[in-house]
Amino acid sequence: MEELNKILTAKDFESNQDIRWCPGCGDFAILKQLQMVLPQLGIPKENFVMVSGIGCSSRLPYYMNTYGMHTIHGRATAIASGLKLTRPDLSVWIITGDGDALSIGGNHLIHLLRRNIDVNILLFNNQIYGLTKGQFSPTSELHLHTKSSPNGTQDAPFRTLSLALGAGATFVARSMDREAKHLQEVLKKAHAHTGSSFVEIYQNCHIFNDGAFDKFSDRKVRKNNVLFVEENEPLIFGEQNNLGIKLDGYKPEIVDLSIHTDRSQLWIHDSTDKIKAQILSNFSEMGLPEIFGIIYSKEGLNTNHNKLHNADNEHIKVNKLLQGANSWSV
Amino acid sequence: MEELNKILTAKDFESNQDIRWCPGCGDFAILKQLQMVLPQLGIPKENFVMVSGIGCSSRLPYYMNTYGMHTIHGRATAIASGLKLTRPDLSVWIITGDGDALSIGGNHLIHLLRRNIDVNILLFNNQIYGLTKGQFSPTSELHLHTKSSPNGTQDAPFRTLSLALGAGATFVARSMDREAKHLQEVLKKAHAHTGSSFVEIYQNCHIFNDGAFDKFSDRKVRKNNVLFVEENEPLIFGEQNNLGIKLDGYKPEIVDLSIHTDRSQLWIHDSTDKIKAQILSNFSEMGLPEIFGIIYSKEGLNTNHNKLHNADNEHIKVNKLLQGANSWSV
Amino acid sequence: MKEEIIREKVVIKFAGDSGDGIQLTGTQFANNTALHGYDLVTFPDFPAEIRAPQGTVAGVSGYQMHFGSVEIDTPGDICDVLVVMNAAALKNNVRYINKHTIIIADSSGFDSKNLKLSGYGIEVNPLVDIKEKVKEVFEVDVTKLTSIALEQSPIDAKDKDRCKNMFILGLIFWLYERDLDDTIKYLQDKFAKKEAIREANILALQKGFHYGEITELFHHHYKVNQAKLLKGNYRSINGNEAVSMALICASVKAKLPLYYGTYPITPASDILHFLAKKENDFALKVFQAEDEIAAISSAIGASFGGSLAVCGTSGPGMALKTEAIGLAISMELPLVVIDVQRAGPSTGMPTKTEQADLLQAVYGRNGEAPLPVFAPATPADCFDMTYAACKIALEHMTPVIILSDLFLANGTEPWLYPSIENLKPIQHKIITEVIDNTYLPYQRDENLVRSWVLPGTKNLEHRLGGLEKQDVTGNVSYDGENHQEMIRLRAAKIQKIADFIPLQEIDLGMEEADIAIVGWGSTYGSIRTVTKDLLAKNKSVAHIHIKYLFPFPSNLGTLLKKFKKVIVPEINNGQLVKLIRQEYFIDAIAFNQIKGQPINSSDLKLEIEKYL
Amino acid sequence: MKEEIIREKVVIKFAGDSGDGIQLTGTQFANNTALHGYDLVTFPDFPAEIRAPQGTVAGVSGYQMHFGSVEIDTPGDICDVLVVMNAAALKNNVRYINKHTIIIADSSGFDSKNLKLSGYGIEVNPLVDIKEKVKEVFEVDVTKLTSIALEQSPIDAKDKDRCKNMFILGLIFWLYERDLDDTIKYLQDKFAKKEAIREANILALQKGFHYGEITELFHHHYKVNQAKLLKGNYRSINGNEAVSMALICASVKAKLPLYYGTYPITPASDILHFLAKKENDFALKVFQAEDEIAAISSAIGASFGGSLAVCGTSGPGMALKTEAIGLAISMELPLVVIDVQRAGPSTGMPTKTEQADLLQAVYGRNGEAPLPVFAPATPADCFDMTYAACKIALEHMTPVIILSDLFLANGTEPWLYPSIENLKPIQHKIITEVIDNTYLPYQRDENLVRSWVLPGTKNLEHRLGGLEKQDVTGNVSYDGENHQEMIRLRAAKIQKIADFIPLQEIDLGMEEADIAIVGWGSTYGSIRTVTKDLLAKNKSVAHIHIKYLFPFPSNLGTLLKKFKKVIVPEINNGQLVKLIRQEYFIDAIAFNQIKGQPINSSDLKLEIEKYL
Ligand SMILES: Cc1ncc(C[n+]2csc(CCOP(=O)(O)OP(=O)(O)O)c2C)c(N)n1
Ligand SMILES: Cc1ncc(C[n+]2csc(CCOP(=O)(O)OP(=O)(O)O)c2C)c(N)n1
Ligand code: SF4
Ligand code: SF4
Ligand SMILES: [Mg+2]
Ligand SMILES: [Mg+2]
Repeated sequence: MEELNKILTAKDFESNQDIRWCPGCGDFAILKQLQMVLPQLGIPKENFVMVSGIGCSSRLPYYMNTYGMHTIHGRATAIASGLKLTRPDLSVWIITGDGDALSIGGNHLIHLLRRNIDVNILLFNNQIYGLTKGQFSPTSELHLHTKSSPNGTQDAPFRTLSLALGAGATFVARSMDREAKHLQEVLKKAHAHTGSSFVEIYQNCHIFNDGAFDKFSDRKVRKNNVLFVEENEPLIFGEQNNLGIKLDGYKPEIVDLSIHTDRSQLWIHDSTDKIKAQILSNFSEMGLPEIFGIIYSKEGLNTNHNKLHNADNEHIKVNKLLQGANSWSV
Repeated sequence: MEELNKILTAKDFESNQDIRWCPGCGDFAILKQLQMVLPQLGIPKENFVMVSGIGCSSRLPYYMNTYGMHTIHGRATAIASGLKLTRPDLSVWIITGDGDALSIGGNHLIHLLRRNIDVNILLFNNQIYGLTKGQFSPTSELHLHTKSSPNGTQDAPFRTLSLALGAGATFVARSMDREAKHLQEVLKKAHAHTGSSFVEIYQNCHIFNDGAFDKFSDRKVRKNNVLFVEENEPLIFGEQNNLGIKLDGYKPEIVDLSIHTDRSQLWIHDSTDKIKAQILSNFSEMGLPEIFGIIYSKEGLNTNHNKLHNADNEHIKVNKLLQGANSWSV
Repeated sequence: MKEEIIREKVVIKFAGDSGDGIQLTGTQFANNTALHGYDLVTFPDFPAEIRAPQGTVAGVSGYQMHFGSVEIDTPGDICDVLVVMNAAALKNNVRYINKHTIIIADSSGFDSKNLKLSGYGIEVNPLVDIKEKVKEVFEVDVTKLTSIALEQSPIDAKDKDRCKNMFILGLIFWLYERDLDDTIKYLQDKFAKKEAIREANILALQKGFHYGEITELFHHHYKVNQAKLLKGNYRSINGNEAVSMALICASVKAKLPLYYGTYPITPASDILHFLAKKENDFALKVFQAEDEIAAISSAIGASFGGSLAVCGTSGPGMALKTEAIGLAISMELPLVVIDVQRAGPSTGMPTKTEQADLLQAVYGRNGEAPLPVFAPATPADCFDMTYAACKIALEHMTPVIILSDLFLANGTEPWLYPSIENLKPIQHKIITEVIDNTYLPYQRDENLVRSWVLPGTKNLEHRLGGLEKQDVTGNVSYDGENHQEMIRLRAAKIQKIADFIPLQEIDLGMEEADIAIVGWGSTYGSIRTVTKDLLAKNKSVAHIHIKYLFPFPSNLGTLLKKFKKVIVPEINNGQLVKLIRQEYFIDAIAFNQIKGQPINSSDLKLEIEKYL
Repeated sequence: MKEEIIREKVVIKFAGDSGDGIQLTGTQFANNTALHGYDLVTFPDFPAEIRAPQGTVAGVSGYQMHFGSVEIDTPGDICDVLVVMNAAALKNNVRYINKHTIIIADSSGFDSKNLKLSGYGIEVNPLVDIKEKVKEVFEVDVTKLTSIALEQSPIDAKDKDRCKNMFILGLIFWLYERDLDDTIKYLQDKFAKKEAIREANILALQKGFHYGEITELFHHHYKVNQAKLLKGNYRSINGNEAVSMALICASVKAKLPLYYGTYPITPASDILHFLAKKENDFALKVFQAEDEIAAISSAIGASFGGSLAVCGTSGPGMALKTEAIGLAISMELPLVVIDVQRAGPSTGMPTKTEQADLLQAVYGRNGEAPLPVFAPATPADCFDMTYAACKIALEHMTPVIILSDLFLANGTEPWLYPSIENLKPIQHKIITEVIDNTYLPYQRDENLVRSWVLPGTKNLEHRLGGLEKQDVTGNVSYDGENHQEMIRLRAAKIQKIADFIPLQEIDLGMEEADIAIVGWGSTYGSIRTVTKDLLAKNKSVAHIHIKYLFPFPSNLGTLLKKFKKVIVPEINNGQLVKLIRQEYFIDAIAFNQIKGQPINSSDLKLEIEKYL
């Protein structure tokens, strides 16, 4: 009994399996933040389930001392759907990669988002296939040279957040392996949201795609390349937070705050505004900084129908069913 | 030889198979418009290929006297991709339904749009599974009662155009079975666009989902519910074209033109503007009229690599390949 | 009063445009037949197209029924009475008639328009040409007679025309000495709110009946005595209904929620439709997924969560599920996979029956991935075998495949239905605690079955996966010896199930007969009919029907070896026959007929006689 | 100068951390061995994880090689020389040593840190304990010796440490009397732009060699005489390279563009990597699809368009392709499907070998869907069998499945490579016109093969689909008789291919021996070794290796019946044995070893001897 009142810590969420990621892999940091956050959610440990597909990232459930399923490539989203629909009492976390979720698993992902089933999706995006040793993925930047694209890729990558919004996602966010605090906050908000919470996490694979995110993490340049949105706060970035974003009609523009000191006309972040969210998801295409944080969050239809076993007069009902409308006796 | 110079007519595109759609099905009208348009494209008949999956709509290739493949459920997009990548000289048309393209085939569709392979996708959207006799589809309106949803559906449908834009489509349009002229125009523009042209065609299934589109086709009400966008023209609709749309910042608003006669501030349609396209694709969600026409059209990366068989010194190359770098003799 | 002829059994078929309400007419006559205590088997056959062009052969819808005072096993090969509403219907059914057949034709369906559409052409009059091929042809201008009958009715011409089928039904009721009460009651309910339509239909029905009485047309009518069925409560049922009800019963009995994840496909969709209607009555979740892969994947998730998880499909969908089935085998989770087979390969003929997915079910997975495969023999048997599949899945922690087919799914027969109390108990493997809280997911009981721990259970957190597992602990292992042992264990666990299924019995005939006719699935009726005929002629034959196809019943080999010859009729190119040859080293002979229909009994009989 | 010992053949294995450059060391020694005209077989085995934690058993990477003056068939069961860079490497390989083994160990890899990580624990010194199990243990502090050797070098300590493998390689080169020239040349190319690194590596290599010369450690070194290989031009090749080159050759020979649609999966990905590099040199399109279903679907599209269409994958991906394979069978389009098998079921052990997808390949589809299934026996044979598969696919208008496996894919052997001119011609079925322009897509030639008309061909417009087709015309047909006939034709067409494949020959031994050891795929080497041994002992055995698994060679049945006993060793639970039993009614016996590795020859020999 005193078990129950025992306060959970990150330690409680560490499994006894030794971790098989490459030393230095960004996955370690994400695992750590997850182990930090879950104990803070006030949910009994046994009610967490981690569901993953196949990939380096998808190995994560083995390292969490919770219930978990390490399934088949691309299907974690579909498997988690069946689990959550029948067990709404559980806190279900989908652990997936850019290949797992967006290549082979793309269809299940967009349908999960459309149905808005109440699960949390953590997409470890390293823009590469790690486990299979370095082929390009649907999020690999154009012209990336990989084992399977010796001359550079030829196809435009998915803009993950735009795709999620297009599919009807009700919670869309982005964070990064290196941003411990930010990642923790995002994970908590994802959990708090009822409905499918889609979180893209940039993760460095230093073996097959090292430095893919340096422009967002490298101290020297990052401040000009990333913009962290905060609810009800103006969009500001830059070396000394000297740059802001304002909307000219529907067109975002950079304003130099050292010149235009009046911040009142800056874009104030409102994560419930779908159109604004869509504009934000296009930022990188428009040569604007990459957006991190909760880009969109709005409660939608909740498709979890608690179907607890109602035993009352079931036998009568089933016998009536068996008899049907036109029975006869001999 | 005079064969060659013979001008093609719709008749030339009719196959000898008798058509097996329900009398009155919207598919007939679409087939007819297609047979009208293809002869006008100045392409030899033998260079057209219709590729379909499975569904009532997917029967269309049998009725076209062109090359055609009636394949398996959901895979027409993937099959057509392989065909076009190896035969860029062909004009490839994908014929698919809302179940075929968006349910089982959703992943291949979004990847085709991402890759922007130069094919035309005609999605016959009747918001129902016709061939399997009336189950709901991913585009069925919420709460629709069908054989598989006796209590009404519980999931939000895909907003097809938003999904296509989110996937990175470079040409996104909508038309309707009843709009012969409009449909013809859209088909021509789809053909003219290099890259994947995505055309959603509302199609009435009067057996299992009759009247799904009455609000857009019924003479009495349609004018207030549909808005046909024309390049460089203001957004106007309504009984006597008395209503217009203007943008208040990024928020579309209806203006009553009988009061505000100044049309200069109306939204002028620019199909190359991605943000505007995304706003248009959300119209119905915002209680604004449904958009028909070319919503977005912009040339993107062209991923067709003409790989004609280059026979020159192939034998030398292949023999060098066979020998490799470290050969030895015994 | 016409002369009365006594018949032991009768095959009657209604055929007409899919618009003619043939299926309704058929079901009404079938229900009435059942209620009168006859034994019967029905076989509706729908056109491939939703609404194929009126009057064309492609648009013909049929409802065949075989009933009698004796046991009935098949819908019958040849019609005693064939009712055709138009020329196309006749053309489509000539292969089911012979010189004993009586044809009742709606002459208005043979006008030049219909003759053209049917492909006969206007030069010929098929009703005349057919005469010497059959016993009698009765031409009745049903259209005209119906419209006359309904002169007074306020409803419009189109609706009046729709009453034709009731006129015909009335006529046939008279022919077989039935009364109209049930059908009238049915019409009253169906059109409760539409008085005019209701009255018109009832009137047409009655007029048809009277027409039989008064007309000079028929020289006599037919009497069939009641069948001596086992005492008890009956209803008529088709295979898809039986499957659906068995799933609900198993879930109630096991006290586990039922989860049905599926994607629509002919001929399995009706299971989805049936269960969707019951979602509010039971602890039941129905999920129409985006495809078959998502359907089975979601079911695996539901199974991990503690539901009786089921997914149903047909051939093409089955092909898509193979990878996920492998995962369920590796995770050793309970799962029921229903394959309502149809004619392949590929899309094939979705509205025709076949039993060619057997080897796919037994072998069609990557790696060594054994699982039990069961197959029902009749529509009602779909209930028993589905219930058995659920029981084995839950008690042995394994996916199970059920092979039904289109003929079983749509065909009906009287069913001595059970009550939930009388069904075998189901003991699932769920545990909620272990000694000193160290849970070993792959520790096995005496039947090599592991336990089932549901998320939410305190202290028993564990992970399952598709990678090879260390014996007992379930931790990931790449050790070669362990891998070999796990493959052995997974196989042995499935083999052990042979101890929990009934021994193979002989259906008809005696052990040590010269010939054993060995079948599986929906060929049951045809084989039984043939065996009866031959036994009646004192031929030394027996009928053995295998419902448990993997693992086989433990006595099957010894049993089969007692016969001089083993002949295996299948609606495929020889699949069960391969399993028997390789498993028991018996030189079994295949008889294959693959025409999208039940095997024709007379053809089968000829074949067997070759070996007698 | 040390004493020289002559050996006929040697098994040597390098093992260490995946970071230690073991694979490079191995390949260098293998290339050198090949260039010196020995016969050899190599078998790299990678750890499951990309970079498993340093020093752990999970992180051990190995490269085993068997070479000699006589024909070499397997990588060998037991090592004559085992080189271990750390404790984990030793632990991971104890099962490959016996009292004849010499172990060369980098003592610095046995410090307490490594002992802990390896799981031995710091209490024990495995190098001591192992001594009585083997012939000799040589401890060399490679780390220290290398750093001393490179004292002068400007590169940093980490890079110096990376040169360890070259030191070891040099040492082994000395042990087997090799020269360093090729490797030095290789290093010069590899590090052309990095002088310091280059020089350091070369220096380490030379120091290793000198260390062998000067040290008192080794009492002798070994000489192996050259092998008497057939005259001709050789290169070393692994199975995935052989497959890739065969595809290019077939496309060049058939004068058709090559299309390779795939999705990455171990161990098939290297085919993708190989072909992607060649995309600019040939009429070749490589497409990395979003999944395996898209991969094969796109290949079907490319095939319709006139390419030699190919898709490669492994078990789990194979499962996903089954539905689309059915479509290709129904459309009767040429297609080559490559399954590089790995250990299953489900995800199984992706880095271990197995041959358990045979029955899936032969039977794993809905409906009656037959196709040819071929399997190469050795890495080099992957070329011949892949080329044969392309030829059959194109000349008989059918999909063909090739069953390779991880062992073949990664293993290498010397290959007497052909020149394109000497390859069999390939006659595809493309036609561009027909008399009076009425094209009948399903009209067949004397071999029951239909013609291939490509879009763009004037006047021959036609549609293909997955619904059942009317014979000859290919129009959609639901007719039962036609369906049965089409199923017969599709099956007969595949059977006919038996007339176009070589008759089954006996690999070793004589007809009418007591025992035929019958294998397929990568068990070739193990069976051959065992058969040789037994024949040397005048035992009455023969080795028959089946490369054409469906349809079987037409003489296979009669051939097998000549033997008293047929024993079938497989790396699965008995799959080929089932096909033989059921097809030829021969009471064949299974021997199954499923440990993620080639069958152990000594185990197999023991088994065979039981029956002698
Ligand atoms: C059906 C199937 N196809 C292919 C594979 C091989 N495979 C395993 S993981 C993977 C991609 C992994 O990429 P991602 O999802 O981005 O995960 P990461 O390793 O980068 O974390 C692939 C192609 C598989 N296991 N199963
Ligand atoms: C693998 C597979 N799953 C399911 C089916 C059954 N099926 C055929 S068409 C169809 C859906 C058709 O809907 P849609 O694409 O909207 O076409 P429509 O008939 O409405 O034009 C389904 C579920 C199939 N043929 N193959
Ligand atoms: S390969 Fe990349 S993603 Fe995978 S574990 Fe190593 S670093 Fe991480
Ligand atoms: S069912 Fe609907 S979609 Fe299909 S043919 Fe009939 S009307 Fe058209
Ligand atoms: Mg990745
Ligand atoms: Mg539809």
